[in-house]
Amino acid sequence: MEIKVFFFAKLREVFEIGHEVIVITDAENKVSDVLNVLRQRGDVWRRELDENKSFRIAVNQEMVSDDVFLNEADEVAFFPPVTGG
Amino acid sequence: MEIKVFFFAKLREVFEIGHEVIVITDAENKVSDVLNVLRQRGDVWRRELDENKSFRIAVNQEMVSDDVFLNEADEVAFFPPVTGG
Amino acid sequence: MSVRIQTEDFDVSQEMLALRKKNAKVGAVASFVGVVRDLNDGEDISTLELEHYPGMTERSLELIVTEAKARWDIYDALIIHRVGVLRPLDQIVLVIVTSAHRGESFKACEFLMDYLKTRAPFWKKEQTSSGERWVEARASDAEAAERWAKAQSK
Amino acid sequence: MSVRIQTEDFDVSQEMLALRKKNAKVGAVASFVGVVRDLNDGEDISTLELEHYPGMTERSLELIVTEAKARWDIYDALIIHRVGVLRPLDQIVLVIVTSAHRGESFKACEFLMDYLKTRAPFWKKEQTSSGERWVEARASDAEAAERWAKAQSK
Repeated sequence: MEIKVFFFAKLREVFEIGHEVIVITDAENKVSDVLNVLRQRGDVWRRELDENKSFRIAVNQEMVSDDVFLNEADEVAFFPPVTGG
Repeated sequence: MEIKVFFFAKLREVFEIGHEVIVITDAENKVSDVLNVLRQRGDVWRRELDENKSFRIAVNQEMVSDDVFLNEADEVAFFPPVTGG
Repeated sequence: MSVRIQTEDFDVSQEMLALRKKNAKVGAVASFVGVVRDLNDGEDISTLELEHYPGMTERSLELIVTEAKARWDIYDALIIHRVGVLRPLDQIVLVIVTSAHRGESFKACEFLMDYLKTRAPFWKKEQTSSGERWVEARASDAEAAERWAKAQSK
Repeated sequence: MSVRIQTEDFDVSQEMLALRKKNAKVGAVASFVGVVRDLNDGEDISTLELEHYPGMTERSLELIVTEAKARWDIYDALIIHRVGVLRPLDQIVLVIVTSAHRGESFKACEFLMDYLKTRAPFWKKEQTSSGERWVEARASDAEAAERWAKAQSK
């Protein structure tokens, strides 16, 4: 299924992309599966999305953990801890 | 000695006076002595300045208790608990 | 001047700007405005008259500001309190506190209001539909001030 | 509308008046303004760029306002957050809360700021004399938000 993926702030800059569509199989239906696809690109992807990095995940504009299930056309975003205000 | 006495808010209204000079002897040199002079007037004075009433006392513009000593020309004020803000 | 007693209204934005202009290190501006309500203790309010003790008012407020500055790492504080006759929706009091980070300005601002409510010599008289009455001090205000005496400064 | 994301500046007095006008029962108006400082972590700041996640930003702020209204007896709340390029002394964020008595508006206002700081998707990038850098999240902000999760509502 197709998942819309967004990157913000430092992740957007380092990955040099703000938005893309990732295709995962129906068996791969968790945020962690999307993360695996991205990490397999190696280099900055593996580094910035490492488990020890404190990035945040939002699914359909709500912050979640990486074991959340996904549905077709869901919107997944990866970004650093927020610093507004 | 002469003591300048001020009344504010409800006390000023009930006593129908905002400011007067009270003369006390040098032996009578506490706020409580001024209070006694006022209470001896009876009526509203005795009622409003009764020990059980929650009026406040300031000497030279600082809130104090009634056992504070006074000096010539001190400014003593009696008023209800404050309600600004 | 950190303390003003006046009959005229005040403009919050203007006062904030004046306070901030002095210092480009300010990152946080906490403020409080007290407003005349059209209803108090179940009675309709038509006007509110504010009496104060000239001289002692300024002194007590300056002492309170000094105490806030000693307790918290703040840059500046302003208190404006109106006196005279006010009407529902009118602004009564303004407190502004500036600091580098928000925690300090929030705490100092609430502290200033709680102490003002119990220590500054102002008295309110309300005109209601059933006549006039002096506003009674609230036990909750004494308790709010009491907290700070007990609390650690931070 | 209780939440606005905009590039333009805001006027605190105007926003307060708009919020209060709706309700003559308002007795207390607590507010907070966040300001760009000319120095952060020892570096001179020339500009600050604010990025956000359109859609999620509004949603998360509205959720925070809803939570504040459920926790405290407040009348209304407003959050304005600017995005884009800002400079030292510029206003970044405004939170205003109205209530009958001051305790509720103070608490709700600080709560809104603490939650905004940890839950709303904004990111700051600073231009300093030694180049640009993304601002790092502060542990103290996470702790400030944590307090409210533990605290009783009043």
